[in-house]
Amino acid sequence: MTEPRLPLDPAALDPAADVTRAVEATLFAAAEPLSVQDIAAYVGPDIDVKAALATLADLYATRGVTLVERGGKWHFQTASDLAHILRREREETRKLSRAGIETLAIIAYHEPVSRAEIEAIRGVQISKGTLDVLMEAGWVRPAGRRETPGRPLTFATTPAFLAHFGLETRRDLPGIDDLRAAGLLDPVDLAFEAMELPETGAEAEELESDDDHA
Amino acid sequence: MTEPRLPLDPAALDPAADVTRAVEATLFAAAEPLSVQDIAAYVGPDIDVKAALATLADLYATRGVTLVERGGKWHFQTASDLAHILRREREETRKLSRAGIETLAIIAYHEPVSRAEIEAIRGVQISKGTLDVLMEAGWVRPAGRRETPGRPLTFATTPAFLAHFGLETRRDLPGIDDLRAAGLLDPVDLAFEAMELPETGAEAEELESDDDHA
Amino acid sequence: MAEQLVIDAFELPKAVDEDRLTVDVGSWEGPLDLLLTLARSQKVDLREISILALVDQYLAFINDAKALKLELAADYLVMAAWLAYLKSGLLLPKDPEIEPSPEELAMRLQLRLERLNAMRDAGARLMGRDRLGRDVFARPAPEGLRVVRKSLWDANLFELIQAYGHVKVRAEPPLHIVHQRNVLTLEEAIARVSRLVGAAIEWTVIQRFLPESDDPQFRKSALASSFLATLELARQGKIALRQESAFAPLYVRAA
Repeated sequence: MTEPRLPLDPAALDPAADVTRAVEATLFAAAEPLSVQDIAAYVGPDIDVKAALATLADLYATRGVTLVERGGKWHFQTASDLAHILRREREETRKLSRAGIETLAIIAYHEPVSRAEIEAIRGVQISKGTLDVLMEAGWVRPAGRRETPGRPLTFATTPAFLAHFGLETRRDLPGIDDLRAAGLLDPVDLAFEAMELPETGAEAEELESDDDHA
Repeated sequence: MTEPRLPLDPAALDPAADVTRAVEATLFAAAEPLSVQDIAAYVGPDIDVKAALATLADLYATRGVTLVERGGKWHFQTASDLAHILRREREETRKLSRAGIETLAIIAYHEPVSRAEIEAIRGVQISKGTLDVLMEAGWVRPAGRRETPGRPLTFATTPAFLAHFGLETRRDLPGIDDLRAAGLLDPVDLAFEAMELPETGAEAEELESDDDHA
Repeated sequence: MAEQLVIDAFELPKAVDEDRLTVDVGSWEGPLDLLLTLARSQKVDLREISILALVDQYLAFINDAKALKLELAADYLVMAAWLAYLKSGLLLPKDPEIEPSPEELAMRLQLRLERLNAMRDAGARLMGRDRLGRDVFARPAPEGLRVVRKSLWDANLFELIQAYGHVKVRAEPPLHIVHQRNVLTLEEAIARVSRLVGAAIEWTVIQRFLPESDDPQFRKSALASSFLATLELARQGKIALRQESAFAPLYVRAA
C-alpha cells in the first residue's frame, strides 16, 4: 500500500495505459454499471478488459472515488468513508417498512423463495404492497415457478440489489456463512410449519390461491 | 510527469490527501459543475479547495477522465481523445431498394450524370433519399457541375463502389452486348442496339478521364 | 454470532419490560413477532432461552391485554392456546404416545424464532450498509454511451447489372413485332370458296371447302376466314347459307 507506484501515464507510451484510459472513460461515461462484455463492445474485442479493470480498481483503491464490481458489473462510486460529506437528507431513500426490510432479507438469504416460504419464516402474511415495493425499487424480481404442487412463483434479488447494498455477489451478504452453518437458511418445511402452528397452515393455503390470481 | 509519484493514500495519514479525496468525491457526485465555494460548502470552510483542485487536475491530467474548469466551475469529463470510444457503431445490413440499385446502375454506366439525366433514363423521378443512401453507402459522390444552363450537379461512383462490386475499373462493367447475351435486355431491339453502340464508345472515353481524376 | 444478534435497527416496540407490554397488539406483526420480542427480552442467546419462561410471558401479556379490554386478534389467541398446550406437555410426565413430543415442538418453536431473528438482523445489517445513493454515489448525470446505428448497404454486381438491364428495357420505345403466322387470308378464302361453290348444287357443309392442313392453327384460321367469305358471298347473292340452329353444321350451295 505505501510502496511508491508509478501512475499510469500515456506519455510513457505504454499500450496498456491507453487501454486502461479507454476502459476508465467508458465506465465514467456510462449511465449503468457495465459488464466486461459491455465494456468490450466499446473499447474493442481484442482488449484485455479484465486486466484493465484490475489496474483501475487498484489505482482507485485509495481515492475519493473507487471502482467496484457488483453482480458482475462494474461502476465508479464515491468512497464509503466520505459518506458524511456527501450524504444528503433530501436524497434519503424512501424508508422501507419493517415488513419490507424483513421480506427483502428473507429473499436475499434464501433465494429463490416462494411467498408461502417468506410467510412461514415471518409468521404472518405479506400484504400485497410489500413485494410490489421491493420490485418497484428494482431489488427483487420473479424468479420462475417451483416445480412443486401449486407451482408457486418464486422471488430472487437483482443486480441492482447488489449494487445498492454494495455487495459484489450474494456470498458477501452479511453473516450468510454463519447462518448457513447454523442451519438457519435450510429450506423451510412448509408442511411441518403447518403442523406445528395451526394458524400458519391456514395462511399457507390462502397463499396458494393468492399466487394463482397474482 | 514521468517522475515516480506516490498515490494518494489515506493510510499515509496525509491530511492534504484526505482533503483531495473529499473534493474528488464531491465533484464526482455532483450533477452540475461546482465552483470553489460550492465545493467548500461540502468539504468545510477551512479547507484549501484550490490546492486540492490543482492536485486533482494534475493527477488526472493523463487519464481517461480529466478535471476541467469552465467559467470558474469545475467538473470531471472524459478525455477528449477518447470520444470515439464512447459511441459504438452497430452495423445493420440492409438491402438497397430497387430505386437505389437502378440509380446506382445508371450512375455507374453513365457517369458523370445529373439527376435530371438519371430521371430521364429511369423514366421515373428519384427521391432525394435515394441519392443520399448511395452517398451514405460511400458508392456515389458529387462530381462537379455541368457547364450547361442551370449548371446541374453531376454524380459519379467512388473507388469504394468498385471495391464493393469487385470491379477493377468501370470498364469491367458488362457492356450492352454482354447484358443482352445474358438475357438481361429483353425484348431484343435491333434498332436500339444500333443506336446504343456509339454511346458505349463515348462512355469508354469518359471512363478514362474519370479514372484520371479518381 | 451472539454479538451480531444484538443489532437491531428496527423501531421495535420498546416493550422489553412487561409494564409496557400493554400497548396495543398492532405493534407486532403477528404472534411470532410478539414471541420474538419477548424472547429477546430474556437478553440471552436465543439458543439458550427458556421456552417455559417465554410461554409464561406470552400468556401473561395476553391476559393483561384482555384485562384492558383490548381487541385481540384470533391468531394471538390461537397461539396462546397452543403455547398453553405446549407448556402443559413440557411440565407433565412424558407420554411416549404423543408425536411429536413437546420437547421437539419446543425445539421447533425455538428454531422458528431463531430464523426470524436471523432475518431481522440480516435486514438491519443490509440497511446499515453503505448504500448507493445514500452513502456512496454514482455519477448523477453521466454523459452516457451511445450506440450509433450504421447501415451497411448490401447489393451485388449481378443485381446492379440486372437493374441496368431493367432500366434499359423500360426506357426503350415500345416496339411490337408480330410473328409470321400461317393463316388463310380473307381474300384467299373468298377466292377459294367462290371457286369451289360454283360447281356444287347440293347443300355442302362448310368444312368441305377448307384446305387440307396438319396445322391446327391454320385450320382454325381457314375456318374463320372461310366463314367470313361465305357471309360476304351470301351478301353479294352468289351463294345461299343454311343452318338448323345455333352451332349446328353450316351448309353452303350456289345461289
